[in-house]
Amino acid sequence: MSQQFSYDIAHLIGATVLMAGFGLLYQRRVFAVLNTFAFQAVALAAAAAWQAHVQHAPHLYVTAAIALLFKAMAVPFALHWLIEKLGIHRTVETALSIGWTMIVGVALVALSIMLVLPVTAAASALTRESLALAMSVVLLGMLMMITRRNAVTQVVGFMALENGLILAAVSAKGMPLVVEISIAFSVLVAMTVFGIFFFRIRERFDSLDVAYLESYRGDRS
Amino acid sequence: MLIAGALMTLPLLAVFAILAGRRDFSHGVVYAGCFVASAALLAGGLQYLGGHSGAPSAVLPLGLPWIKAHFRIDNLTALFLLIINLSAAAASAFAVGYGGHLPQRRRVTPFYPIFLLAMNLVLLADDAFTFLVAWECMSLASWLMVVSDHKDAENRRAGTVYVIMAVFGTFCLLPCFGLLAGPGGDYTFDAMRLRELGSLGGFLVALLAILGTGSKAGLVPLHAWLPLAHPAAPSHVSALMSGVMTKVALYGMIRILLDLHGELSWHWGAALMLAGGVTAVLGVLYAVLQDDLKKLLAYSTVENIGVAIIGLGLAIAFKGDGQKELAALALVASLYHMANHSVFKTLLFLGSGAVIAATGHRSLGALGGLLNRMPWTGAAFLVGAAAIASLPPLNGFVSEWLILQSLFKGPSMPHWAMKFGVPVVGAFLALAAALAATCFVRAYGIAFLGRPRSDAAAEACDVSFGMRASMAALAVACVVMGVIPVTVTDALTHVVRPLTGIDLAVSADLGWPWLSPVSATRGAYSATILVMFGLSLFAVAIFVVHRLGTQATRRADPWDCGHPEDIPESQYTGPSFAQPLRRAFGHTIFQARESVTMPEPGDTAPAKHTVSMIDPIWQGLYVPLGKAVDWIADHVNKLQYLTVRGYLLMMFGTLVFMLLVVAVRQQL
Amino acid sequence: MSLDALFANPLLLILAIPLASAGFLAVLPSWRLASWLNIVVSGTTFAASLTLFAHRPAPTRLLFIDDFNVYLVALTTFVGFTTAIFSAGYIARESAAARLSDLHLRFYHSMYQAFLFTMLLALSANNTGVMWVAVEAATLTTVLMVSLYRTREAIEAAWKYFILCSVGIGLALFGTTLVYLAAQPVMGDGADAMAWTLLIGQAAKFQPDLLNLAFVFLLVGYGTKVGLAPLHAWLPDAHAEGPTPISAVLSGLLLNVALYALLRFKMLIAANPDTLAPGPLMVLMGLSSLFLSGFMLMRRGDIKRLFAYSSIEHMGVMTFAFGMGGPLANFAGLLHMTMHSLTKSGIFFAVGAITQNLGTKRLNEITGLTVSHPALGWGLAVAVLAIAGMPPMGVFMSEFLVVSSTFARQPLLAVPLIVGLLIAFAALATRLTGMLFGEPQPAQRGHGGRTGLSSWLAYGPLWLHVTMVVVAGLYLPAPLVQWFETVAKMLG
Amino acid sequence: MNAILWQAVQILLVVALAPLVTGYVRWVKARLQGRRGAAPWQPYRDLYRLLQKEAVIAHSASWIFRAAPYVTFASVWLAACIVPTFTTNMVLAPAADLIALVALLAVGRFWTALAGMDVGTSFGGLGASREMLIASLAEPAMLMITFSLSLVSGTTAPAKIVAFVLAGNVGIEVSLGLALAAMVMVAIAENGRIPIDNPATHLELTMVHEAMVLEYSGRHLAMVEAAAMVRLTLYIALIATLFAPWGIAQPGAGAIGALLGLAAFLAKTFVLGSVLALFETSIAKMRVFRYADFLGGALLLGLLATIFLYVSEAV
Repeated sequence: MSQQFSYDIAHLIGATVLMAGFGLLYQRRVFAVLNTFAFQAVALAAAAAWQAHVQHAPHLYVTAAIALLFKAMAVPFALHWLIEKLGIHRTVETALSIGWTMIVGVALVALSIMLVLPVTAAASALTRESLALAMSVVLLGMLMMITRRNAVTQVVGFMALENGLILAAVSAKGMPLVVEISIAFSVLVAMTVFGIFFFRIRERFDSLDVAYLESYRGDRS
Repeated sequence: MLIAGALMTLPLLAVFAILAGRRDFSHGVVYAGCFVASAALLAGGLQYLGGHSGAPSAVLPLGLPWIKAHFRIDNLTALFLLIINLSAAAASAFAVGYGGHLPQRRRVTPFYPIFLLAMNLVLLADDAFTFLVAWECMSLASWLMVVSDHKDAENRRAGTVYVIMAVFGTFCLLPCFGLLAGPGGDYTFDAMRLRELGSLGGFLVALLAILGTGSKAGLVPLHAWLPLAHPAAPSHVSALMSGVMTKVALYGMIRILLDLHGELSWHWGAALMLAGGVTAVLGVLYAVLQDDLKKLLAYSTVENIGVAIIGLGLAIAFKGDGQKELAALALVASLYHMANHSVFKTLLFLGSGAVIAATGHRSLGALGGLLNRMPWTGAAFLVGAAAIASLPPLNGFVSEWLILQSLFKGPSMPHWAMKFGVPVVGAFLALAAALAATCFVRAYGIAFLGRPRSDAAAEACDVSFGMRASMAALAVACVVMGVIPVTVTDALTHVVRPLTGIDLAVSADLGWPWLSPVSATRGAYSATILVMFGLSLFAVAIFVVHRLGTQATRRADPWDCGHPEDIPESQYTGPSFAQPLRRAFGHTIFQARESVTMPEPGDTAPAKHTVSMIDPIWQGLYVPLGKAVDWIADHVNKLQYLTVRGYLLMMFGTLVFMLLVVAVRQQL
Repeated sequence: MSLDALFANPLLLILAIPLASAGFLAVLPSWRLASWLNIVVSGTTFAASLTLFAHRPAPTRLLFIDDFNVYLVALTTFVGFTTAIFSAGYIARESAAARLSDLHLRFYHSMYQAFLFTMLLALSANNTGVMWVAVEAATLTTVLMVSLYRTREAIEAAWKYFILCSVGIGLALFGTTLVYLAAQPVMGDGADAMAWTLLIGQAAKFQPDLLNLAFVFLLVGYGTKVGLAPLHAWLPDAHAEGPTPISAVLSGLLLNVALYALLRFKMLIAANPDTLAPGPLMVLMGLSSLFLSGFMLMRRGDIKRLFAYSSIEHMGVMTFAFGMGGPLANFAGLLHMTMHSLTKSGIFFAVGAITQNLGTKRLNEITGLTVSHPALGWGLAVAVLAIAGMPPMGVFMSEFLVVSSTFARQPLLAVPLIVGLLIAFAALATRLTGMLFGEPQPAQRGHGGRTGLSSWLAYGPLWLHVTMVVVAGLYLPAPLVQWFETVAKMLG
Repeated sequence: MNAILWQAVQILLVVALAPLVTGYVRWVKARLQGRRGAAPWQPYRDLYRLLQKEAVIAHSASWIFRAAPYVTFASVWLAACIVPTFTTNMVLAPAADLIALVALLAVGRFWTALAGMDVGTSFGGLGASREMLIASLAEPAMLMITFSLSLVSGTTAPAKIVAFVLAGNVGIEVSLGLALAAMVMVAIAENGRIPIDNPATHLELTMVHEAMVLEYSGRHLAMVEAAAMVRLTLYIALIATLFAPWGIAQPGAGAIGALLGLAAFLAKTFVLGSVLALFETSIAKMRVFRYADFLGGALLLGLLATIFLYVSEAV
């Protein structure tokens, strides 16, 4: 197939991931957030798989698999279970109104495109486009962590951020496997650590709202 | 080499002091060792003051690896070695009898040798790094001795203010040397002498040098720490801090401004001169109103530093104007005053130490009548007081005379700033000298004369031989330096020659005993002849009186206008003595206010007279500064208490900001 | 790999020892034995690292040693060793006070070695990816140690630490990817495009715009771990709430490692002529850290937070120095890294002893140390004066170089630097006076003084570090100077 | 040779003339107040009588109390020997210039003040404190006068100034006038005359100098009185020499010149003495705390004198 075609597909999938990122910002209910996140992970898996196909880099299939199984299924289920078990109330508490969040998100996308534009020579168009998309996803993930109050939504924001990272990694031509492994590794550990945390927090508090944790905030002198 | 050996022994003494501090004899041993070492350094200074060319230097593989540590002894260094180690030797000898009995002696003895070592190294250093290391060690060692009596919160506060001001000084000298060394970073003094500073560079170097060394010397308004810190230390240390460390600071000022700095414009001379004048007057005004003997001495140090700096400023102004001869004269005068002040201020602080040792009191209000009980200390202190009051034939007057002589030539400069500035500074200087006399009449009269104001003072008896001997030696030095001034000025001309490039004729066309700088027609002064003449007149007077009149003498109660009061409280006290001056000067400068509360008629309670004064510089400069810092700190401190989201927001903001920066710079 | 390979390459040995012992200590039941074993193992690691000076192994795909990391490796293993010694005494007290269960202690020792391993890996990695993994792993291990005490404050600190550093590390990964993207067209696909030894040679040909972009992400990412304001928030709490030996290695080593990573990338940027100068951004971060910590120091009531903020201050000074660049400033920055980690870990040894002796972390409850515990008090005095930049200690030398050289080049930049340093010093001096002098506290809550072995364990490392810092301030050994100078050149 | 001779004459002259000058001023004052008054040579008798009386010393007094009168007298005498009165050709004249003169007088004051505080009575302290206040303003004023004179004549040595003025290099100058005014005010203050102090009073609250020496008696008192008399003569001579040097013999002028100079000096002295007496009788003493204003005025006049020189230079 032609270079152009493969590029369009990659672009399309990348755009889907980004849209999912916006979707995360848009949701008002925690479960919906989880579903959107799962969708984003699926799209990510697709992107990885497509890159594997295009670059003839079989190891990227592993990444795709990880993304699909772990992020698209395991994590959402785990969080789902946590919410059920700990009886977290189901609405997203926003620090910044959804409308504004969207506007800021758009601005961030514009910024990342502006940043990537000068990158022309040598770097293939493929890299450039997906780079812009990946950076936008990263920034949107961070934006979500900032503008959402629940611990769960923060975790999801963090994951979305990492999705952006993976998107960048997979679209980087021939980047060694070590990186994907490390990401999977880190995400895994991240989850376990979160789990431990929630567990401890459960011991102490009835809610997962971070605000409870921050009641002390160090050194009151 | 004598000097090297002496410097080696000092740190060993410190180690010994730490190890053997528990044994009481150890303190005596350490101070004796310090005495020997400083005597050796004194000899070394004498040996090199000859003024023969080719100053000996040494390089040790220490400090900055590619610079190493350079040491050098030129005439200036040799002179200050002399000044410093004379007082240091006296103070150490005094401390042999004194330092062992202090309550916190173990917190003083180990740092004392380090202090001496550091001060000497500052003089010997020939590169910026070594200089600053020694400079800062000097501050730290003295700081630790200031807080040695640490249970007293006042001392702790004094120590904190002191060390912060000291570091402020260092942080002024650091960039100053940075500019002198240039971006290449060649920190040796030789390289600095060769460097061409631009106009801005020259300006900054001069400014920073004056701030840095001035803050250590006690130049108003950077003097705030001095009257707090100097009295807080034990007296033999106060003596060194006031008498010696301030001279080290002035050495630094001379070294940078007149030696390292290529050419300095006369403006700086004018500025220094005015600053010195203000410092002198303010310092002595503070001093004359103090009731604490050591605080009084510390403030008088501020005054004398001001006087010395007037001379220095004049020298710089003349030099900038190309009038080398007058520059040399002013510089000689300034150096002479530094030497004098280190001698008599050390003497006076040691005297105060003796008083404290004998009575346990520092406040004038608890002293009195000590001359009859401590004749040696009293006599020595009297010499010191007369010298610092710049009375002939003692040394204080010689330097004042020289400074006035060079000041009177100031209007010969073409700049109107000098033409008008010089008379004003002259008035300041004269006022300062006269007030100094008042200040020490008051101090001596109330502490040593009259009747004792406390039992401790009544039972006081004179101190041990060593302490008396060291004070006596300094008193003799005051007299000698006053009576044969020409010998001293001859030595000083060696020092001045390389700095001003001219050989000053201090006794022009009149010969040895006549001090008549530049030319005899300017006016001359010969302490030698005055002393002989005056002594003979004194003898004649006594002889005649005893021949014509009766010798009969009777001891009786004081007459006191017919109604003598036998309670010592009826005497004039410090505050009452200062009252006229307080009304004349203090009302505006210190907002001194007096309030009298009279009891109701029939009420037997005593009437109360209270005086309130505020320190204008502390209130006007330091307090607002502290408030500003506190305000900022309070607001910055809120960042400690944000939520995790808040911190994430800060991160995110930083990231976006930097991305924007990159985006913008890429577009450009 | 086979054993002879291990001994052929000391680097492998240095990495293998902590890794293996991490596993072994995890299963060792007796914490007492574990604490001693911990000392022995760290000691052998240190000894092994010394062999690097003798002969330098050739760089492999994964690991390499050059002038820059050789002394950092040695420093890390050394401080790791002394901290292990201190920790033995500290742990004994803690379990005596029943603040830590045996299980926790076992976990603690194993994590300690794992932490050392990750840091050594990060330092010696010849691959940007591996380095990133190592730093991430270091974060995770320390998170677990910070939360060791399970108190509410500890958990909040760990939570803060984890969230902020994970985000930061994520950004750092993005930066790493960007660098790979910049290199890939030149170096071709695969691991070559991530090997320092190969990258540095070709850096001139890389895609400059991508490098610029990458550096921003790396600065924010690794900068978070360095603790530069305003990314610093995790640092004070993590230092304050974890066990004190961990605070010592956090301040003394982990921050250095993060800064090392940042500087490696700066070398690439510096080697490429077309990139925007990274200096201004670093200078900006440095100054902001300096000022923030300077004012924060004035308001601290908790001794461990106090010195945590002082770490931020010094990281700011280093970043400033490297941002200024040039042989003098870079030399100063490298020297400052070394001196700071020695001094600051020493200070935390003292702090640990103080908190245990007096049973409090509140500054206003710590007074008269020179009276009640002379050895401890004076040791603390020297260490704090050193960290405040007083001669004849080593930090003074580096601050002297930074300030003077900066002022000679950019007077306007030096002014805020000086003001910041002065404010920080004023705050520290005030606190120090309060701690050393005045009436000592009646030792009712704490264990009071120490005697015999326990005092050696507690004060020995402190005085060792203090002595080294004083000596270094007066005399720097020639090889160290030579390494610094070569690295300073590479940093541009 | 002459120089030594004239110096010897000067030494004797000042000490011999001093009591007469004081007595003369008192006599004129008495006359102006309509009293007959004591004869001008009365002070000689007083001094001699005091010498015959035994000296009473308080128990608490130290050796300073006994030494002070002699030191004071010697220092004032020494100062007086150096001011050229009838000739500038004196061997010791160069040993001290005006600055040194001011300092020599300060020595006397220093000791007197200490002696005043030595016994430990309230009056002694009161006197010393006020005396030092006056001095701390009068001395700077005196130095500023010296400054302006040295600016005019380029020297601080009185002999040289006289020579310079006699050579006719100076016309009438504003600054010299100001300097003279300042000088007179200083002289009044330093000699404790009305309006600053009243030499005749023993009313406690107003006295300054008398309060310091209240405890003295016998030969010590005689010394103190003598010192005061010599100081008055000295100041009169100083004003006469610096501001009206006419008639003073220069080096080279022989015995005749010297005698003429002597006559001129005597004339000037008695004129000035009469003026002083007239001045004192015509005004009232001022309050203690207005001294500062009075002498501050003198100081400012001295400063103005120097500043005005530039104006006269400029034109």
